Amino acid sequence: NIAQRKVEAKQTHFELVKLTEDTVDPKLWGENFPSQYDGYRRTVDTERTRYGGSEAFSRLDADPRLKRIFAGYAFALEYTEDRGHAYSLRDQDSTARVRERPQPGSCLQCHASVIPAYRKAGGGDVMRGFEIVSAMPWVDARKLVEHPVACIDCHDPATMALRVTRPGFLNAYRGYMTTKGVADYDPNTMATRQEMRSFVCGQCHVEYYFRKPDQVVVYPWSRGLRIDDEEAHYDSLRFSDWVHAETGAGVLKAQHPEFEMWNQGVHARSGVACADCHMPYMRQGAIKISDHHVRSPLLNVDRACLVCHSFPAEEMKARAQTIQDRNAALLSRAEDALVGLFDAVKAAKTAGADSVALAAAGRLQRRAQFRAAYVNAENSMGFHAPQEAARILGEAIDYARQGEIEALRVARTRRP
Amino acid sequence: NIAQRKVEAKQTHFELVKLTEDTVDPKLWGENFPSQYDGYRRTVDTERTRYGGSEAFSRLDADPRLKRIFAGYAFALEYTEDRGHAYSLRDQDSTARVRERPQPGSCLQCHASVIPAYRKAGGGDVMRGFEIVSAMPWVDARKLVEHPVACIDCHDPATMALRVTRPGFLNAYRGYMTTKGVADYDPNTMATRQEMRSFVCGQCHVEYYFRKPDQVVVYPWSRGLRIDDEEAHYDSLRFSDWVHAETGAGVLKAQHPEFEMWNQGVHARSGVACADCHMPYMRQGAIKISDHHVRSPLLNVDRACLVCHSFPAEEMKARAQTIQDRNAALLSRAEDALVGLFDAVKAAKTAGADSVALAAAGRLQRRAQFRAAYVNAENSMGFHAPQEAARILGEAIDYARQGEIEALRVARTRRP
Amino acid sequence: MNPRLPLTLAVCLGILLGAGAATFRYAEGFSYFSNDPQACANCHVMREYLDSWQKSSHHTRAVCNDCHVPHELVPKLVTKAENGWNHSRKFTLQNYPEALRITPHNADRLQHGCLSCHEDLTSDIRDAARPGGSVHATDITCARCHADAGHGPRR
Ligand code: HEC
Ligand code: HEC
Ligand code: HEC
Ligand code: HEC
Ligand code: HEC
Ligand code: HEC
Ligand code: HEC
Ligand code: HEC
Ligand code: HEC
Ligand code: HEC
Ligand code: HEC
Ligand code: HEC
Ligand code: HEC
Ligand code: HEC
Ligand SMILES: [Ca+2]
Ligand SMILES: [Ca+2]
Repeated sequence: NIAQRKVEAKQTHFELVKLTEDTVDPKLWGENFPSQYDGYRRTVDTERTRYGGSEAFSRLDADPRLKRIFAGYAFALEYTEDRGHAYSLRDQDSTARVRERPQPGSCLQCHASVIPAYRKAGGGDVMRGFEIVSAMPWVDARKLVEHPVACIDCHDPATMALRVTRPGFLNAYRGYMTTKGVADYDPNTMATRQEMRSFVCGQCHVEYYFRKPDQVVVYPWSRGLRIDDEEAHYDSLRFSDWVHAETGAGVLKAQHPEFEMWNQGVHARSGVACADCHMPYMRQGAIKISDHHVRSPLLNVDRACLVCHSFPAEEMKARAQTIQDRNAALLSRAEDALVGLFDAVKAAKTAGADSVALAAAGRLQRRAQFRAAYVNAENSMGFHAPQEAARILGEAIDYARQGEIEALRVARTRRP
Repeated sequence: NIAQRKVEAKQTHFELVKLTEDTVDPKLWGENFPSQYDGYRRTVDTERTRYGGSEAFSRLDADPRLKRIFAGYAFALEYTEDRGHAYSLRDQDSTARVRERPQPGSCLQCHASVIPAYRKAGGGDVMRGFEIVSAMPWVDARKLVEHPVACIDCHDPATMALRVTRPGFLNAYRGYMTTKGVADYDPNTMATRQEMRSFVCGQCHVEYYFRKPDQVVVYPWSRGLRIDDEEAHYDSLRFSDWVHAETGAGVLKAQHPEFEMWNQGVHARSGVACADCHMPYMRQGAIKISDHHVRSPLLNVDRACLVCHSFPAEEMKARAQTIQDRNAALLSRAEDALVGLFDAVKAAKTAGADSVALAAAGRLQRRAQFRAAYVNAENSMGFHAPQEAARILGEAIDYARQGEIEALRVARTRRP
Repeated sequence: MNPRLPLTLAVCLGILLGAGAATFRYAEGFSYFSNDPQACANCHVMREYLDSWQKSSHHTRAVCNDCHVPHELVPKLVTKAENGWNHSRKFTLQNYPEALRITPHNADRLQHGCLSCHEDLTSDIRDAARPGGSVHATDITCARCHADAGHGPRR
C-alpha cells in the first residue's frame, strides 16, 4: 500500500556494513545495497544475441579464418566471446593464453579487484604497486587477488560516488587531455557525473599493450583516441604485438576498443554514456536504481533504448541489427582479403622473394590486420559508431588487397 | 507588432488567379501564394557548402580522375554540381551532354514542367504522351516545354495537395510495391501525407535509365530500392550504360539516387521526409509555411535540423560534415582503386591479353564502377545514409582491387 | 516588513519591465500569473507546446507551471516576471529562434519541477542521496532521458 511504499522510499539504504578501501568482496557491499548486488550477481547469466550476448562460444571455431589471421599469436590458441563481469577472473584463469603462455601480472588490472593489492605491494602507493605487480609473473601476481570486477572498482566505498581507479586509464587519459591543452587532468575531480558514467567503463574496455621491458599496461592515446592515432602511437615506437607466422610481418592486434569506438559515434557526441544503455534505470518497488546486470542492451531494449527513442522495441532492435549486419559483411570481406594476402606472400616466398623484397607488402598487412582486428575485437559489431566501423573496414580491405598486389608484383620479378 | 500578428494568425490565402492543369507558369501560382513563390524564386541563389551547395562548378575539374572513370561516356564531356530548381531546364539546355550528343526527349521528364505537353501529345492520355515524347529527339521534344520544375509538378492546382505526376515514378513504384505484395499501388490515393512529402521528390531524385529501344525512362526497382537490387535489375537485362574506353568493359553509371539512399538511412526509418529538411517550416509573421527555397539544409541548419535535434546549429552542422568527410575519404580511395584497375588492364592488353581473357576483370570493374559512381552521384556525400554509403564504398574498393589482381594474373600468364 | 512586499515588488517588476504595460497586457502578459495551461498558449508560439503537452503522458498529471515554474511563492513570481519580460519582449520584436530551446536557467527550474513530484522515486539516483553528497560537477538531469515527458516524443 502507498503508505508503506513511501516509507520504503524515504530510507533507501541502511549502512549494515562499514565499507572501506579494503572491502573487496561484493557480498559485503550487497548487505548495504541488496538490489544492486542482485543485479551484479545476475551477470553470471548466459544468453546469446545475433553477434554478442553472454555465451562464451569459441570465436576461432565460429570463424576459422581467425586461426590464420592470428597465426603465431596466443589468440590462435583460444579466443572466446566475452561474458558477464562475474566471470572476469575465472575466464582469465582458464584461458589457454594464460595456461600455455607465460603472462605478466599486468593482465590482472582489468580482470580482478586489484587496487588493494596494488596499494599493499606499493607500501601505500597504488601507482608504484601497479608497476611492481605488472612486472611480476602472472602466476605470482594472481595469488594477490581473489575477486573479479566488483563494486569497489567503480565506486568510492565512503560516498558511493563513481570513481576511476585504474592507473592505465588515469595515465593515458591525462596524456590525452594534454593534447587538448588541459594539464594534470584528473577525472575523479574534474569530470562531470555524466562523463563518469562512461569513464568507469573506459578503465578497462579499451585497446592496450604492455610497455617493454617493464610490462606496464599502457593505452596508446598519446596522439588521440581514433584508430589512426593509436596506430601512429605504435608506429612511432616501432611496436608490434607479434611476428605473423605465415608472412613474417610485424603486426598488431587490437583488444576491445569499445571506449574509443564509442567516442567516434553519435551517441557519445550526444552525451549518451555507456551506463545509459548497459545499466539502464529500473524501478524497484518505490525507487529507481541502475540495473547492475551489465549485459547486451539488446537483451533489454525496452529500458536500454526506449526512454530516448520513441519507437517500438522490435524496431529499435532491428535498427541495431541492420547496422551490425552491414559491418559483419564488410568484416568478412576484410578477412577474405587478408587471407588472399597471406597466400600471395607465401607464393612470392616460394618464388624466391626474401623479407626485404616483401617489406612493403608487410607494411600493408600491418595496416590491414590492425583495422580488421579492431572492428572484430570491438564487441558491438560496429554499433557504437556504425559509419566509423565501416570506414575502418573499407580501409582494411584496401590495404589488404594492395598488399596482395604488391606481393604479386614481387613474385613476378622473382619468376625464373 | 502584436495586433497585426494576431490578424495574420487567422488569415488564409486569397484566390486571385484560377489555377488549372494548364497553368504551368509559377508566376501565376505566385499570385495566390506569394510567400511560397518568393521562396521558389530564391532557388536561383548560388552558395557553396563543403561538398554541395548551389554553385555549378565543374566536377571534372574538381576531381580529374572522373575523366578516366567516365572515359567514352557523355559525362566525360561535362559534369557539374547541381543547383536550384529554377535552373533545371536551363542547365539541361546548355550542357555539352546535350549539345554534343544526341539525346532523346526522355531527358525532359525531370527537367521541365512537362505533364501538359505529355497530355497534349497523348491526346489526353498522359502515359501515352510520355512514351511518344520520350521517343522524340530531344531538340524536337524541347520545343513542347518552356518552364523548369515548377508548382504544378508537386501540387494539384485545384486542391494544392501534393501529388505525384511523373510516369517513371508511378510505374516503378507500383512495380516495387508488388514485390512487397501490394497490387496496383497508387501514391496519389494510397500514400500518407508524410510519405508524399518524400514521394514528390522521389519523382526525379532517383537512379534511372532509358529502356531500349523505345527510350522510355525507367527506374530499376523491379527487385527493390537498394543498390544491390538495382544492380541485379541491370544484370538481368545485360544492360550497360556504355563501354569503357580504356578497358572495353560494359559498365554502369548511377545518377542522383537520393531517394534510394535516403530509404536506407535512419531518417527515412524514422519517418523523416525530404521536405522536413529541404523545405522546413518557417515563420511568416504568425503563420508557418514551407520554405520553397529548396536547397542544402546545411545553409539553413536552424530550421532544417533544430526542430528535431536539440543541439546547437554549429554542432549539427559539424555532425553532418564529419559524416561527409569520412565518406569523401573512402570515395577517394575507391577512385584510386579504379584508376589502378584501368592501368593494370591496359598493361595486360599490351602484354597480349584479349577481351576474353580479361572478361573476369571487366565484370569486377562493372561492380566497382557502379558503386563508386553511386555514392559520387548521390548528392549528400553519404549523409542520407552514412553507414550504407560507407558499406557501398568498401565494396567498391574490394571489387576494384580484385579486378586489378585479376588483370595482373592474366598479364603474367601472357608474358612471353 | 510587510509580508506581501516581495510579491508586490515582483509583480511591478514584471509589469514595468515587460515591454510596457500596454503591450504586456494585450499579449495576455498576465497569463504568466495564471495556472491555466491555456493561458500560456495565449501566445501562439506556445500553442504547439500546449498541443504536445496534451498528447504527453503528463497532461492528466501536471500543467505547465508544475514543471516550468517554481512552486514557492517568491521564486515563482520572479520566474514569471523574468520570463514574462523575455517572452513578451521577444514576442513583440519577433526575434526568437525558429526552434525554441529551453534556457539553462529554465532547465534548472524544470529539474526542480520533476523533483517536486518524483523526488522519492529518484532518491537513490541523485547525488543528494549520496553520503558524500554531490562530488561531481553536475547531478543527473531528468530531461536528458525524459525529454518527452511533458510534450510527447520530440518527433
Ligand atoms: C546507445 C547505446 C550504447 C552505448 C552508449 C554503449 N553501448 Fe555498448 N553496446 C550497445 C549495443 C546495442 C551492443 C550490441 C550488443 C549485442 O550485439 O548483443 C553493445 C555491445 C557492447 C559490448 C559487448 C556486449 C556483448 O553482448 O558481448 C560491450 C563490452 C560494450 N557494448 C561496452 C560498452 C562501453 C564500454 C561503452 C561506453 C564506452 C558502451 N558499450 C556504450 C549499446 C551501447
Ligand atoms: C575493471 C575492469 C572493468 C570495468 C571497470 C568494466 N568492465 Fe566490463 N568487462 C570487463 C571484463 C574483463 C569483461 C569480460 C569478462 C569475461 O568475459 O570473462 C567485461 C565484460 C563486459 C560486458 C560483456 C557482458 C556479456 O554479457 O557479454 C559488457 C557489456 C561490459 N563489460 C560493459 C561494461 C560497462 C558498461 C562498464 C562500466 C559501467 C564496464 N563494463 C566496466 C572488465 C571491466
Ligand atoms: C585494459 C584492460 C585489460 C587488460 C590489461 C586485459 N584484459 Fe582481458 N579483457 C578485458 C575486457 C574489457 C574484456 C571483455 C571484452 C572482450 O572480451 O573483448 C576482456 C576479456 C578477456 C577474456 C575473455 C574473452 C577472450 O578474449 O577469450 C580473456 C580470456 C582475457 N580477457 C584474458 C586476458 C589476459 C590473458 C590478459 C593479459 C595478457 C588480459 N586479459 C588483459 C580487459 C583487459
Ligand atoms: C562496472 C561498474 C560498476 C560496478 C562493478 C558496480 N557499479 Fe554500482 N553503479 C555503477 C554506475 C555507472 C552507477 C550509476 C552512478 C551514477 O549515475 O552516478 C552505479 C550506481 C550505484 C548505486 C546508486 C544507485 C543506483 O542504482 O544508481 C549504488 C547504491 C550502487 N551502484 C551499488 C553497487 C554495488 C553494491 C555494487 C557491487 C555489487 C556495484 N554498485 C557495482 C557502476 C558499477
Ligand atoms: C540517453 C539517450 C539514448 C539512449 C539510451 C539510446 N539512444 Fe540511440 N540515440 C540517441 C541520440 C541523442 C542519437 C543521435 C540522434 C539524435 O540526435 O536524435 C541517437 C541515435 C541513434 C541511432 C542512429 C545513429 C546511429 O548510430 O546509427 C540509432 C540506430 C540508435 N540511436 C539506436 C539506439 C539503440 C539500439 C539503443 C539501445 C541499445 C539506443 N539508441 C539508446 C539517444 C539515445
Ligand atoms: C535529415 C535531413 C535530410 C533528409 C530527410 C533528406 N536530406 Fe537531402 N540532404 C541533407 C543534407 C544535410 C545534405 C548535404 C548538403 C550539403 O552537402 O551541403 C543533403 C543533400 C541533398 C542534395 C544535394 C544538395 C546540394 O547541396 O547540392 C539533394 C539533391 C538532396 N539532399 C535531396 C534529397 C531528397 C530527394 C530527399 C528525400 C528522398 C532528401 N534529400 C532527404 C539532409 C536531408
Ligand atoms: C520534376 C523533377 C524534380 C522534382 C519533382 C524535384 N526535383 Fe529537385 N532537382 C531537380 C533537378 C533537375 C535539379 C537540378 C537542377 C540543376 O542543377 O540545374 C534539382 C535540384 C535539387 C537540389 C539541389 C539544389 C542546390 O542548391 O544544389 C535539391 C536540394 C533538390 N533538388 C531537392 C528536391 C526536393 C527536396 C524535392 C521534393 C520536395 C525535389 N527536389 C523535387 C528535379 C526535381
Ligand atoms: C529521373 C529524372 C531525371 C532524368 C530522366 C534526367 N535528369 Fe538530369 N537531373 C535530375 C536531377 C534530380 C538532377 C539534380 C541532381 C544531380 O545533378 O545529380 C539532374 C541534374 C542534371 C544536370 C545538372 C548537373 C549535371 O549533371 O551536370 C544536367 C546538365 C542534367 N541533369 C541533364 C540531363 C540530361 C541530358 C538528361 C537526359 C540524358 C537528364 N538530365 C535526364 C533528374 C533527371
Ligand atoms: C519540388 C516540389 C514543390 C514545388 C516545385 C512547389 N512546392 Fe509547394 N509544397 C511542396 C511541399 C513538399 C509542401 C508541403 C506540403 C505538405 O506538407 O503537405 C508544399 C506546400 C505548399 C503550400 C501549403 C502551405 C505551405 O507552405 O506548407 C503552398 C500554398 C504551396 N506549396 C505553394 C507552392 C507554389 C505557389 C509553388 C510554385 C511557386 C510551389 N508550391 C512549388 C513542394 C513543392
Ligand atoms: C523531422 C525530424 C528530423 C529532422 C528535421 C532532422 N533529423 Fe536527424 N534524426 C532524426 C531521427 C528520428 C534520428 C534517428 C535517431 C533517433 O531516433 O533519435 C536522427 C538521426 C540523426 C543523426 C544520427 C544518425 C545518422 O544518420 O548518422 C544525425 C547525424 C542527424 N540526425 C543529423 C541531422 C541533420 C544534420 C539534420 C538537418 C539537416 C537533421 N538531422 C534533421 C530526426 C530528424
Ligand atoms: C511534465 C512536465 C512538463 C509539463 C507539464 C510541460 N512541460 Fe514544457 N518541457 C518539459 C520538458 C521535459 C521539456 C524539454 C526540455 C529539454 O529538452 O531539455 C520542455 C520544454 C518546453 C519548451 C522549450 C522547447 C524545448 O524543447 O526546449 C517550451 C516552450 C515548453 N516546454 C512549454 C510548455 C508549455 C506551454 C506547457 C503547458 C502547455 C508545458 N511546457 C508543459 C516538461 C514539461
Ligand atoms: C507573451 C507571450 C508568451 C506567453 C504568455 C508565454 N510564452 Fe513562453 N515563450 C514565448 C516566446 C516568444 C518564447 C521564445 C523566447 C526565446 O526562445 O528566445 C517563449 C519561450 C518559452 C520557453 C523556452 C525558452 C526559455 O526561455 O526557456 C519556455 C520553457 C516557455 N516559453 C514556457 C512558457 C510557459 C510555461 C508559459 C506559461 C506560464 C509561457 N511560456 C507563456 C512567449 C510566451
Ligand atoms: C505535478 C506532478 C508531476 C510533475 C511536475 C512531473 N510528473 Fe512525472 N508523473 C507524475 C505522475 C502522477 C505520474 C504517474 C505515476 C508514476 O508513474 O509515478 C508520472 C509519471 C512519470 C513517468 C513514467 C512514465 C510516463 O511518462 O508515464 C516519467 C518517466 C515521468 N513522470 C517523468 C517526469 C519528468 C522527467 C518530469 C519533469 C520534466 C516530471 N515527470 C514532472 C507527476 C508529475
Ligand atoms: C539515463 C537515463 C535516465 C535519466 C537521467 C533519468 N531517468 Fe527516469 N527512467 C529511465 C528509465 C530507463 C526508466 C524505465 C525504468 C523501467 O522501465 O523499469 C525510467 C523511469 C522513470 C519513471 C517511471 C518509474 C515507473 O516505472 O513508474 C519516472 C517517474 C522517472 N524515471 C523519473 C525520472 C526523474 C524525475 C529523473 C531525474 C531525477 C529521471 N527519471 C532521470 C531513465 C532515466
Ligand atoms: Ca559477450
Ligand atoms: Ca548542388
